[in-house]
Amino acid sequence: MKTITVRYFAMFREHAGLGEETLSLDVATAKDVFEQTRLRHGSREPNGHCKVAINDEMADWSSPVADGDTVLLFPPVAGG
Amino acid sequence: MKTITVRYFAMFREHAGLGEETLSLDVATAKDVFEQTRLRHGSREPNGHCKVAINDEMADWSSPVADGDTVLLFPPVAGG
Amino acid sequence: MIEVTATRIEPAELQASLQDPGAGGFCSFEGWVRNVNEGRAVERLEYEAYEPLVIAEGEKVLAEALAQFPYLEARCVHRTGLLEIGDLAVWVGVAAPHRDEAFKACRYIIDELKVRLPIWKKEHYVDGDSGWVNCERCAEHGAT
Amino acid sequence: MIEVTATRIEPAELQASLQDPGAGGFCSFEGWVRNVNEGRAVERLEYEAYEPLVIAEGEKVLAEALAQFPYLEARCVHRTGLLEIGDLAVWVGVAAPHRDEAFKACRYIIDELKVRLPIWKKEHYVDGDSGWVNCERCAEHGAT
Repeated sequence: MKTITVRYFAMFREHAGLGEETLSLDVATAKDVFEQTRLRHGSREPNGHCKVAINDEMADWSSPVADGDTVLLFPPVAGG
Repeated sequence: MKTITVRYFAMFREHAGLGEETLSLDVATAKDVFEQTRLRHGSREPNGHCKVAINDEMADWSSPVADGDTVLLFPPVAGG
Repeated sequence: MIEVTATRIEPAELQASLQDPGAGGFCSFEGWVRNVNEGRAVERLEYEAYEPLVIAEGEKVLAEALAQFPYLEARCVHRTGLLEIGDLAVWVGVAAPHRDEAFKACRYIIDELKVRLPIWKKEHYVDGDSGWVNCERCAEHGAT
Repeated sequence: MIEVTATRIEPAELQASLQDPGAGGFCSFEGWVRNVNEGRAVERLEYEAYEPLVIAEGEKVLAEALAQFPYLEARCVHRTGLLEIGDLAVWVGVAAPHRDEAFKACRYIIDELKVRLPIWKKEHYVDGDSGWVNCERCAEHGAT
């Protein structure tokens, strides 16, 4: 198990009812974090529209997560 | 012979030393006016870079000129 | 240089900061809050941004534009918070020796910013409903 | 709407006049007096315009842009007289529902204005010389 801080943004934050939580998760990649927090963020699966960052660096869904990492889950962006 | 008022702009006006003059010319087209005023405007021949207007309407070099017309000779434009 | 601000964007000041004696062309783009989106009447918009990564990713976009279209100076500012119809949501300005680079760099920057920066837009509709732009689409994808 | 002016162009006022609740994208282009042209150091510029045909031909250009890239509002102003380095020589602004039309219409307008409007530019060089831009090229063509 790894201690992972998960941050939710925009639609995900509203669905979760909180912006951040620290969880004990059995995860290897960013995608695992996304899947295991589904009930929180409410999105069915990571697809091309969603993005992820680890410790304030943009990452891929296949990026590994380590104990103590902060994983930021971004719903589809819509700037401008 | 036709009475034609010729107007010179920018480089042509500076070369002619005047902005406008009324001449008696034996001309059929705008091109003829351009050619017969060469010594005034100083350009060797009408080419794609120069433009002409007749009575404040953009025209072609082949446009006919009538007695009493005003022909405007434009050196290459360079706006912006 | 890219910034995020919760207060009104002032184009005149931004633009003045891009003045350069070698610049012959300046192109700017402004995103204004429109009164309609995908057929629904919009009352106001709310922008949320995750600033650390807006800045980091935005600087990458500016560097990419510079590598392709050698400009002299470029700046971008994105608003957050509640915006009304007609308000300025994003400003991009590019000064370059010639207009071709200015237009192309400006277009590249806004196109990339819109799809890469962690910024989200919630529309508040005239009918009282509201929704995160594109998120509905995300959910649809997720469902299939 | 196109105008010719012998006094300073004020972008903020022009832009404010293009505000439209249906506009989501605004693109502007500004031509600034550059300190160098074709390798020569420029001290200042002088613009001459034949206003009646600048207006007539300019309105044609705006109508052509509208036919291709449905914009909501567009304006253009061109300076005449003596301009210093950094001064604003021409301003084009386009407000449109989306950014694609705004960029394309703005680019079309400035590209056409530069080659179709009866406006001439005389450069005064740092070395004391001066010359009408492009006219040298015209004379060269005439000679061959």
